[in-house]
Amino acid sequence: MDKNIIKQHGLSDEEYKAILKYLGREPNLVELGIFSVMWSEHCSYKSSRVHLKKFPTTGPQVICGPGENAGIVDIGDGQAIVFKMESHNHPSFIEPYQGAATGVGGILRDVFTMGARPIALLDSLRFGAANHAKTPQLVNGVVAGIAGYGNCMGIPTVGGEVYFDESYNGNILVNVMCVGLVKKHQIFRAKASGVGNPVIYVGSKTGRDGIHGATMASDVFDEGSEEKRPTVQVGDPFTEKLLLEACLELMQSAQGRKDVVGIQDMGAAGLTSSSVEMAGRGGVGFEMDLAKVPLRETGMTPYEIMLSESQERMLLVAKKGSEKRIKAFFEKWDLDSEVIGTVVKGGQLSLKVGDELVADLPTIPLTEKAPLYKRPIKKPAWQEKIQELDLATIPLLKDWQEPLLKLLASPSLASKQWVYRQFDHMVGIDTVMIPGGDAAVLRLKGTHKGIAMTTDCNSRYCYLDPFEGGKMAVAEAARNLVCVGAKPLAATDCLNFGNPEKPEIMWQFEQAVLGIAEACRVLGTPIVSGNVSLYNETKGEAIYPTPTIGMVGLLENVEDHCQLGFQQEGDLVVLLGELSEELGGSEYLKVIHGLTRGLPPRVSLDLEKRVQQLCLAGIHAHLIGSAHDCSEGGLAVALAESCFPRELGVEVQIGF
Amino acid sequence: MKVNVYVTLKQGVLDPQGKAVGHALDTLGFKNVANVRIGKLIELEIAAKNKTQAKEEVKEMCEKLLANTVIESYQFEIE
Amino acid sequence: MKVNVYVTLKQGVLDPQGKAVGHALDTLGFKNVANVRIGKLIELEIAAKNKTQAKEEVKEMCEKLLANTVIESYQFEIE
Amino acid sequence: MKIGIVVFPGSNCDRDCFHVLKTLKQDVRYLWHKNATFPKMDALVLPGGFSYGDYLRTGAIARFSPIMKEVVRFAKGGGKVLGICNGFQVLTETGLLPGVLMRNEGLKFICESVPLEVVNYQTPFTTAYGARSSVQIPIAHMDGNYFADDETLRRLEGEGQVVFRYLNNPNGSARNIAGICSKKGNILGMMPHPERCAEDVLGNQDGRKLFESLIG
Repeated sequence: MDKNIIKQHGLSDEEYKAILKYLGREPNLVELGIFSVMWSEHCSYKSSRVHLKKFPTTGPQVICGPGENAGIVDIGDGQAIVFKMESHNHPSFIEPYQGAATGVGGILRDVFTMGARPIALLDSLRFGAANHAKTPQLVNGVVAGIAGYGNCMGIPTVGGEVYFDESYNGNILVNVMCVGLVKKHQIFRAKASGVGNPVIYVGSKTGRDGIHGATMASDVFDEGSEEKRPTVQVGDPFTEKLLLEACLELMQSAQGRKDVVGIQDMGAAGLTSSSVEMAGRGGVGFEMDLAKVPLRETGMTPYEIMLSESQERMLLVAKKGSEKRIKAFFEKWDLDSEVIGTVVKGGQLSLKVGDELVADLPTIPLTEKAPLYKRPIKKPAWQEKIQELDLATIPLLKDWQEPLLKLLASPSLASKQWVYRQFDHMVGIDTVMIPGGDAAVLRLKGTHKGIAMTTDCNSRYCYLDPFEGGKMAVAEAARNLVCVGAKPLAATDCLNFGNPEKPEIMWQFEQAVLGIAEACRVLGTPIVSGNVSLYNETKGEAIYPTPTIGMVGLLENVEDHCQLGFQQEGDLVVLLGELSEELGGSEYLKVIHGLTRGLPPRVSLDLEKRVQQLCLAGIHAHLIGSAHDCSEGGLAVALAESCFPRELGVEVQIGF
Repeated sequence: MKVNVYVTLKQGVLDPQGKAVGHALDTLGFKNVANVRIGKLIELEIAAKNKTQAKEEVKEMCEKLLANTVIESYQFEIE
Repeated sequence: MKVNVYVTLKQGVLDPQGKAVGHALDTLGFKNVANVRIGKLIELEIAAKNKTQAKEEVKEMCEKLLANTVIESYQFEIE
Repeated sequence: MKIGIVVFPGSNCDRDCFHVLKTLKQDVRYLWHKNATFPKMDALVLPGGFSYGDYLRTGAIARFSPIMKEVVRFAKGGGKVLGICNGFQVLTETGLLPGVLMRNEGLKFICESVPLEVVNYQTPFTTAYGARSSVQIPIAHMDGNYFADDETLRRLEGEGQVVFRYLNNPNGSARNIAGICSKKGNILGMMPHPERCAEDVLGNQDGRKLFESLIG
């Protein structure tokens, strides 16, 4: 195999040698393509897997942890919550509308492939500086894409966050989270089994969309990225709505539960990752005939069919003999469904076109035995320097009115109503607390319960101290859920970092993971799913480390939900927890003095837990009328934000 | 001068609208229709010294705003 | 036979999209542009015995589905 | 009361209307768009959503679903038909109600609760409001900009066919029209979503009275 074809596929020399060992021969182009996407950073997590093991992932409430398409948490009365977060950073920079839209489409499929009906979407967005030339066009495209897809699907987009910082000028972040609801006995897994069972392709036809989307996600952005425009994936929310309804009707029917053995969505690396992963999990092999795959374009090669990332497609393994019954569900919704292969003994994926064999690969080396790297780690030389902050050098302002107004008007802190007004956040008529509060709250029809959800991360803190920043992201997510009256249950994550081949970036990654792990342990919120997005870097400069945390909480009685705004005159305003002089990495320093320096606030997890428990108890005892966490902008901004909803004022004595 | 700009999706790019309209025409009994693609027609008037200068400007408008050159291509006529 | 259908808003019907595009072009520095109108270009292929029969069918398609004759007018070319 | 909710591919608010009518103890069922006929019904609901992805024009394709011939016959025969958001758009495409819903003036999708005036409280859908009153009902649409020629607008106003009006116009609709009914009053099309404010837990019940009027 020619040297630079291998390089073009993003495979290192050692990786290619390993392929030769596993195959016992040279791979052909189709096989090389399959190895390259399965061993890409995006699919194999080869640089991060060794660290992800440090997360706590179990607990009495956890039904399914990392490793499946989404995490599942038990909420009692035979119901469970399915949720996950995914990133679509690179495609959204190239084509903002379609990049963001297909990000929504992908995360929705990860949830309903497990049998759950998606009930909410959240989006965590990070753009460059508001006055950067490209920012307005990227913001309009991404917001319109999320609205276009989510609204058409009829899934409410109920929360999230939008930040602006020059660190993202060349590499925006689009993290999308989906939450679904399922009855515990209707959960489906992505595991194939039963030799002779049919492998069924359902959904849209296959085209040449986004070929190498998976490896592209692992590519560094540089000047050439404008030209290196792979055919970006284009989403069709209408077809996905049909796919959602058809799949749920099948999976929720008594016969369907017996017929369907395993199901997985075709995400990054399309037919390749879904077939290889399902077969690998079940310890079986797949024999597939690519001539049977429904195609949208003529003359597609096996290579293109296997690597295409056309959207709105699922792969299903069913019981032998149930093919007709299953096809009827998809015909009702005018969707393609074709038997394209069968489950076979052994662990080989063998691909044919008619009866010509075009690829024959072992599945285990593509999944479990994918390369695992312990990348070199080195604390950055500049870390100490940026942590230095001598408050004496910061001029003490005489007038505090002006800076507070400037903070409240700064792009990251200002109201995001202009964004979430474009999202249908009420369809489904479950949204009890609409966007704008600390967390979204949805009621669960037929029960008294409520589900709260939020996404959080302060990437400036993570840049200044990744360990404390990681702890803070988890603590803040839990705090937001508690402020609306919910008990935090479990978390998902989207770990957005720079180039893992640089020791400084791996140091940031390891420290953040350690911080997140410790906070999850102490606060009792295990990580049940997640995603890693690396190579977020432009011209050698990495973004701030951004480990976004998505968290879900439970309200036993949704009537106990708590608002952010002050309720009535005469109420007392109480500060729970300690106020210490921690200005490091604060919004004040950045917006008013243009400084990004100092150590971020230290979270004492034990104190955090007790403050949260006290706040939750106060809310449930109806002693607390409203609650709001102090985050960016500190106490002053938190007090201001609490005044807005009911246009009330507040008088505060600052003790010293 | 009157200008007509035609913005269409590039070949190979999925056209969900075209797919849906094609399906609808079929169910309405127009069985002999294929390959339906939906694009944009932008009509505008431009004051320019001569046709070549107008052509230059319209081209620049398409590149900068009227077409998303990642997934769309454009043509235009100047009367 | 290749068919191009042009669906445009009738005169006098408000065109918010045209207005917005006109405004955007202005802010980008194209000061000599006026009267921007946004319409649809529908491309399709039709198998018909001859041009007149094709014309008949395309006209019917426009009347029935492709244009909302309350606010839109249509033209088409058959190559 | 037997109420049928028509489900097109892409309808989203069918489940929401079903839930609200169930809480009002009604005999409600879904009617799949591919069925050319449906059992005897007292009223029909065309729900909100993105039928056929809103491709080409909102409601343009749904109008040709097999069930629509029967829906038109039912409506012309005096049967009560409620079209909400996308449902209103389908009713205008079929000609059961005049005018067109065009792209919002601001070109963006808008989802928020807006103040409306109940202009005609004598239709089968608004008797429970009892008087000319203002209510707060959510809207969620990209194409809610109602348009009709002046002659039609004059007729709608003159014949009392304007049922709901925006108090501060969010999308550019002519005469601030948010909802209109047919001459006989048995067909109502409205862009706001009454099913989104019909239960106490959601903190606003202004939409409940519309369903209470319907089931009479």
